[in-house]
Amino acid sequence: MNALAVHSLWTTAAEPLNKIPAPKIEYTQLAPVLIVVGAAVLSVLVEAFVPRKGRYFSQLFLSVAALAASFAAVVGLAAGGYGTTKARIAAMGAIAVDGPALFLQGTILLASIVAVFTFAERRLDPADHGHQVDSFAAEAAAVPGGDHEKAAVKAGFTTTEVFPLALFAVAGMLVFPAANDLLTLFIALEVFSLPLYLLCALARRKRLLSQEAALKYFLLGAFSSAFLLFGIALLYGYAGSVSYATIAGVVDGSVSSVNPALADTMGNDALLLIGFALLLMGLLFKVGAVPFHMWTPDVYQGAPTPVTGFMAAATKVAAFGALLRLLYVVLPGLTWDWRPVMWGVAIVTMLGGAVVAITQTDIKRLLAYSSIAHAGFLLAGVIAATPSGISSVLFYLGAYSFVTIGAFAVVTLVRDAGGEATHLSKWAGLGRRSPLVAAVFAVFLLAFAGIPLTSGFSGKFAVFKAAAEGGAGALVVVGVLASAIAAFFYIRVIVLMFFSEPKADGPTVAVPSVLTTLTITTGVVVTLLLGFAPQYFLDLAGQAGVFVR
Amino acid sequence: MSFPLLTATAAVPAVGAILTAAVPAARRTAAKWLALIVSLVTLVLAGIVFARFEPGGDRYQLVESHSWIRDFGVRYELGVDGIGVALIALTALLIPFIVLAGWHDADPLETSSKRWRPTQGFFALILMVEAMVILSFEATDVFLFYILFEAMLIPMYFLIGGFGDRAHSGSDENAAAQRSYAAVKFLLYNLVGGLIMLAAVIGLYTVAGNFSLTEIAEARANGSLEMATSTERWLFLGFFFAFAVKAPLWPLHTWLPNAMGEATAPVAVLITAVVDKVGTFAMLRFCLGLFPEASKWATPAIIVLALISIVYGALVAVGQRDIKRLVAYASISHFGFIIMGIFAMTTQGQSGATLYMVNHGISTAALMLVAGFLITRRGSRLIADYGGVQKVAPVLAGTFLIGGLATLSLPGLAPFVSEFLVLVGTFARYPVAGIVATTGIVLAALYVLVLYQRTMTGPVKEEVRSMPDLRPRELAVVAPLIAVLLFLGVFPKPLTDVVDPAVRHTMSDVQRTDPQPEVPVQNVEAAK
Amino acid sequence: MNPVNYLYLAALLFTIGAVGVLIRRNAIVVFMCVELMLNACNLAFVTFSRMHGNLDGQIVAFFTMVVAAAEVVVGLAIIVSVFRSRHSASVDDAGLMKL
Amino acid sequence: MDNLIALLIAAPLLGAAVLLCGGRRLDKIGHWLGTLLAASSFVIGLVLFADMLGRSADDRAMYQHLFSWIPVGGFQADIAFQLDQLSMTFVLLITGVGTLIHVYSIGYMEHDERRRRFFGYLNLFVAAMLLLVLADNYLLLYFGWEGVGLASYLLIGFWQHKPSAATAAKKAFLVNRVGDIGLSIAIMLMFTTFGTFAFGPVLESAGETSEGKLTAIGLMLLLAACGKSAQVPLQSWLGDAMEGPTPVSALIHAATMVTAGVYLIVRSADIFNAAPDAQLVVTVVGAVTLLFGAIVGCAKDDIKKALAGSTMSQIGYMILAAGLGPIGYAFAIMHLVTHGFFKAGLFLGAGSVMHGMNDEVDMRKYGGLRKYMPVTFVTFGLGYLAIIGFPGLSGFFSKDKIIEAAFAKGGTEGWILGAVTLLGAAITAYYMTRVMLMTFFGEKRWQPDAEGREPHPHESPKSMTIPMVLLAFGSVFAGGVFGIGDRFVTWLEPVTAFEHGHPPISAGAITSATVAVMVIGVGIAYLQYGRRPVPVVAPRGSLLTRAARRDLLQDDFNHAVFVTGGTHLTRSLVYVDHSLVDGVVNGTAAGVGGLSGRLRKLQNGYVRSYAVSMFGGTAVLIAATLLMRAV
Repeated sequence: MNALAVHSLWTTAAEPLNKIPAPKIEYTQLAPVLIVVGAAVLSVLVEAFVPRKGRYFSQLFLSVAALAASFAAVVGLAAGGYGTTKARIAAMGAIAVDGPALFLQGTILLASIVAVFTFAERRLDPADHGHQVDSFAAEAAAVPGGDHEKAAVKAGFTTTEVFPLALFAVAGMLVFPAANDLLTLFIALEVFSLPLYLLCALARRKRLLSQEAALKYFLLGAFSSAFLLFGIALLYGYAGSVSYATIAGVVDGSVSSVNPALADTMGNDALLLIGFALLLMGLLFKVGAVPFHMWTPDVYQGAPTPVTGFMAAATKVAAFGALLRLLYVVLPGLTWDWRPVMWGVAIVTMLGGAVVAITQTDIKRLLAYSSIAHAGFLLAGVIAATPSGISSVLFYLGAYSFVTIGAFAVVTLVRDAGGEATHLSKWAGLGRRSPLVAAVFAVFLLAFAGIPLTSGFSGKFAVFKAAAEGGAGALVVVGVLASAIAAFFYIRVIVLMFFSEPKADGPTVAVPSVLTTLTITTGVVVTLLLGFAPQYFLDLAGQAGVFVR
Repeated sequence: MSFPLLTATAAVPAVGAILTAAVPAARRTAAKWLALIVSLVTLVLAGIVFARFEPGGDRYQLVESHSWIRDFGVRYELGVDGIGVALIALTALLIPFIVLAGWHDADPLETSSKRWRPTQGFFALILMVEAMVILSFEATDVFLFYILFEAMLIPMYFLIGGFGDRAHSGSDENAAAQRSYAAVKFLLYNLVGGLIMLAAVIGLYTVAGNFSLTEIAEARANGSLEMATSTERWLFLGFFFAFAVKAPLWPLHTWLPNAMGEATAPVAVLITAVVDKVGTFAMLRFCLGLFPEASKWATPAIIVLALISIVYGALVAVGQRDIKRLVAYASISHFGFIIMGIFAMTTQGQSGATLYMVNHGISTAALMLVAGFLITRRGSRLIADYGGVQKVAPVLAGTFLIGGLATLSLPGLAPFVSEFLVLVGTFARYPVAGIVATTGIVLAALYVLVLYQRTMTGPVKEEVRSMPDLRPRELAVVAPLIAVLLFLGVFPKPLTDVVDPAVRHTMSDVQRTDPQPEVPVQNVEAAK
Repeated sequence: MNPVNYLYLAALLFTIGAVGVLIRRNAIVVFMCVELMLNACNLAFVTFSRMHGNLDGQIVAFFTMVVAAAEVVVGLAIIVSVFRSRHSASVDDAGLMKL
Repeated sequence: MDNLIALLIAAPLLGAAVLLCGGRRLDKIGHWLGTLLAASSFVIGLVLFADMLGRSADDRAMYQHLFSWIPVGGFQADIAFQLDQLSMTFVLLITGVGTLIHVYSIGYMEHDERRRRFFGYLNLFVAAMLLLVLADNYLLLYFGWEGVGLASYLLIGFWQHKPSAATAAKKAFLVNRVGDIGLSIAIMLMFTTFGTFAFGPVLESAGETSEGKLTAIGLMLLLAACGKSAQVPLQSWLGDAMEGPTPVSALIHAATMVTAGVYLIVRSADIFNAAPDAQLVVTVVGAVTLLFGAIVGCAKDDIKKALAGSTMSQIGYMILAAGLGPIGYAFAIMHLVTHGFFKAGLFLGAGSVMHGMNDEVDMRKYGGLRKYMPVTFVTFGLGYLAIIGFPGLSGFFSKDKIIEAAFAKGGTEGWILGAVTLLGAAITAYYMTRVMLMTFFGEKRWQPDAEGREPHPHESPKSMTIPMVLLAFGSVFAGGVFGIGDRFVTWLEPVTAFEHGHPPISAGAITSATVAVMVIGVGIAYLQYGRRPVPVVAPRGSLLTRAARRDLLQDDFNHAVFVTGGTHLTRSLVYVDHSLVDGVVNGTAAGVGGLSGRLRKLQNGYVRSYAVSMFGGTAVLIAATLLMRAV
């Protein structure tokens, strides 16, 4: 909602109501978001009215259908040229419909669809009291291990609320990279964060960890979003507006909305720079960049694995989208200020993530740290500050999200009595016991490591290439070193799976239903496809590489 | 367009690998035969390549070129020059013997589960490596080459770590640990090298804008592509580092003894005789082809390192207790010769180096495979555990000796030709280096003969008393290799004819000409 | 009176909130401190909008309140469930996952 | 006719191939096959010889070009042969003596189950040796050079179950390799200097380059010669080489292979002629070795080792002669041939003695054998007279000429060299007489060996005695045939450009001096070993004697310096490789791991510390941003 509209509404309050100009909303161009939000609302109603028996299927159907429809809408828009020639600002300046937005929305939607599949997986755990169970608590509110929970399990309750929550989160994520004013940015952030906090708390097994993860995520998330908000406030104070366009104008001096009388405080760069720093911090937190990464390992470990996969993939995409837009649309005039800072962040993130990962013993934490390192690589692409930089980051995000979801989906399969066997020692000799699963996971690990002929390599190459062209050669060298370190721990897992003898009490590999199978297959296919023949997708990302102003 | 011969040569083993891997667990013998047949078909194709290649023709022949990744300026470009042809032939020639020699190396132990199919995996991986190596010899696109250069590490890694030598000292766990250590060491060394090369590859792109070897070379030749001296040197170092790890050049060599020691003999041969050749090949084609000036700038240092490799490798080989590690260090010494020959920048040196790659491959294969047969019989890699084998298994001992004599490059066997060419080529430009390198001749004799004496001669040890002589399968592996060694030893012409023009091209890349003799003798023919 | 003082106040409040987050153990209190930070932001917005003479800031303030409310809902839900299962609302007790 | 040359080599090569690959089924006929092929090679040699005699002296050289061996750029090596008078001499010697020794071996190796392989190796040797002398360029010569080295290695170590044999074989090969460095460097020098290494062009244009270069080449060739011909300082292997079966010692380590060094130098005459310094070094090496070998020969009680010392010394004569230039080349070769006859004869005699004495080699355990094995005694005796230069026998002619030439060198050098050669002659007479007396005269000294088998000395079978007899003929008459009327010199002249040396004193005087010193030597030996009984256990002896028994400590020196030192070097390098080169890498890895462990501690699980890091991070972020603007 645009501020000026409200302003006019405010000032003309005395006038008869029919004078109020209705804000102009381009529904078709906002369709992707609207569909998902609508579906989310609808599925809340489903929770309310559909009897418990039918909920699971109706929810699953509804979410998948909505996401698919929304994806279709995105494709339609892109085909309609909104990604390139007809790119525009919609919803009275609140939301941008352009290449990056559509590309990222598409990625997010696809990732969400496969993620939702893993949400709905009900074959992995043995049936409990004759009820098939998924990875979510029977009743989140019940005390872990309490009688109430037992009763709930006995009754076969399941937390189908995860579907509306996921949908809301997706909606927020769709808006986040498309947000074209700071207010929308903030709202979108909260809209996708809050459901995620809740989703983290809903694990069926190891509920204490799950709740702790949720608590940490929530507190730190709120903390960071407060910083972000204050940053917004300062920028508003600097530019007198929250819309990207205006701020950008003020920054490079083309627009001057500054009241001369107040020149001493208004429009002075301290506000701008501090505000920018705070805003950046908020986004870097979501991205999981050092030193704002501390939440990542704990939350990734504690959250239900399907949720972890969803978060790791979709959140990163959304957050990087927002970061790109902020840096390229709002603050191009500030490039010389933010580049050095980002250099520092990128370097510590790449190295920090890689180094700490070496000594991890839990597969989920390992992947968490690897995601941190990857955030660093992505930052290297962001820093390039060139169109090719944008498109390379877009491509990397696309490639990375599928590898991540696939990897976490595999993690859900390896189980022992206590649920998922996430401790690395348990993975010893997996390659002997079930070569296929191990091989698939190895593919994902190699992709993470950036071995050629996997999507990971294409992405890394694209990003580093962009960085080098953008004059960040040194960053490439650091990145290369970091990937060398990172290679070590991915390889460690492979060694464990293939070269060490299986333990007698080792975990078993559950045979998943078609849903998870579909997720993993998609992951592998995309990984190899982007590895062998990435050209088409590079073209997509290349076309999508221009922000609308 | 014509039949894509080069692609086929690489595709056959690749497809074969997939098929082999798909063979059901119970039918592992079928998998073996399939692998063998595929490798033979590949050999035939390689033969056709060799035949179709005209030494007098263009520099790169049988060229194929398709668009691949436009955004990275990457094309699927294949083409072979004489050097490539020779090395493809070597690879295709060795793989069948490796398969045959490893016939029983991957038979599953009874402890393993139904789904576990090591045999299929073993041969599939070997074929996969063959495919990648062959393709990397054909690639004329730097990026394509780089991708294969890196990707081939993965199957090699599984071959080393997954199928260790069953003849190990100490407990199984201990052996497994050592094996995975060797595998990880192999992978990390080469991966680090590769990643540093990646930085250089990206750098090359930012400078040149594409990856086509031919285009870049042209552009550099006609001056349309200027490269700042420092840039060129950095890029050269990036590339060279990766190749020097792979080759391996002192002091980046320590992964090789571990890898060759822990892997089964056929895999060890695969490492040193086939995969490592990609490194030296790449020095010749990419370092010299892309960065002639930098190559010349770096030559003195590299010659010194090569010399160190030669002497150091040989001396350390003398001190080894483990047969396979000894061969590994011998190879390090030989790679020193190859690299020295390449950077001597003379026709003799570089032709010698190329021949050396081929001959070293064959001779090491002969020696190592026989050593493997020996080791599987006795179940130990320690030299001290043998003695007097020659009395109980004369054929085995004889073939072993011939392999050893080839390793010490005795005239009449192929390696002599290449080694002498390298020496002459080096001597012509760097006399001192040439003279120092000749000490390698003595040291080689030392480690080979000491090895032979300790294992084969003397009174017969109790443990080896009941040792059977070579079986027909094993003889079928060794005999042809020895035949090839002898043939190339007295009649290397077919090979030199193919290699010479390619070398001349390389020489023109670096704008070097052979030093002329001070008293040129015209009437060489007249003397006859 | 110069509105800039309100900005200083806002900054002060924000800092107090932030420090509170860092030093207090009780999850509820920590959370309240976050709320305090949000409200500090609101004050800043309102002040700025007064200085700029446009209403965007005030609009944002309204949105912020809504968001804060939503956060309370979610936050309290989580904190309460944690409290139930651990009988403690101290954030320092939630240390199962580390290293 | 020229195309027969290849056949010379092909015949024995075929033999080697068939015998070594043939397997057990050839055990019955293997030795006959081998002998036949060697003989056939000899016949071909004779045919070519006849053909050669039929032509005028100047165009006797024949060439055969088979195919191009290593054609790379300017580097052209061919498989091509050159058969001139020099080569022909060797061909006849090699195939002739070779055939005889094949025959001898049939009897000598009768009880060895690996006889087939033995003949295979012998054939291999003959082929390689022929290649060596027939090559028309240095690289091909190198081929043959290494080939004979290999054959020698295989044959010395033929009884591989004896560690001593295996070690001796290895030692021989290694020491020869050191010499090979010389040969290969020489070839490289030729290539860089002349752009080729074929005999013709190189030797023709030898004069066109600087003397320094030629001296270098010459010295490198000398190094090679020292290795092959067991000249100081590379002589140490020859003594140990006696571990091989006696026929091997006779053929390879007396008659043919060890003389390859002489061939190399004579073949490269034009180079040496233009490099006087090199020539001087050659003569010095020859002189030193001839004394060295002689002294060693005096002290050894092992009959074969004594003969080995003598071989060394005799080759010293040849090298010395070759060093004298045109005045010496022909005599070097002549002595080489006569030596080929009588030394081979002596070795076969020794072999026959051992054959009769349960392979006992210690002369102190012989004595009075003349009645037990008359044929051996006579043939050995003739060989003995020949080698000590008894007037009229072959040794007399060849050695006397060398001594003359040595004096003819002129100046003090001439006197010194002459004196040395005379002294050598005296010592030769001494130690050979010693051998003779200890073996065939005096009372019998043998006793039961370890298994308590009393040796029953007996004459050897015909297959062994016939070759001995034939060689004895050679050692008696060869000298006269060659020497009288300078036949041999004129025969070789087209190749080695002969010129008459003019010694400061008359030839007659020198001859009488030679005879005189010979008589002295014999006399002393008789006084020591003929008059009084020979102790079975060797007396401690003088310092010199003890040193001489240990090859004048040269071996100990090698062992101390190269073997021990080398072992330490390799050990330390292995350590370095493991802990330093590898350690650096592993250290880095460990370092990163440690860092990781430390950083990991930061992730302490407390929300508030996470918040602190975020807060601090933000502060840094703000500071950095402001700073960037400030600077």
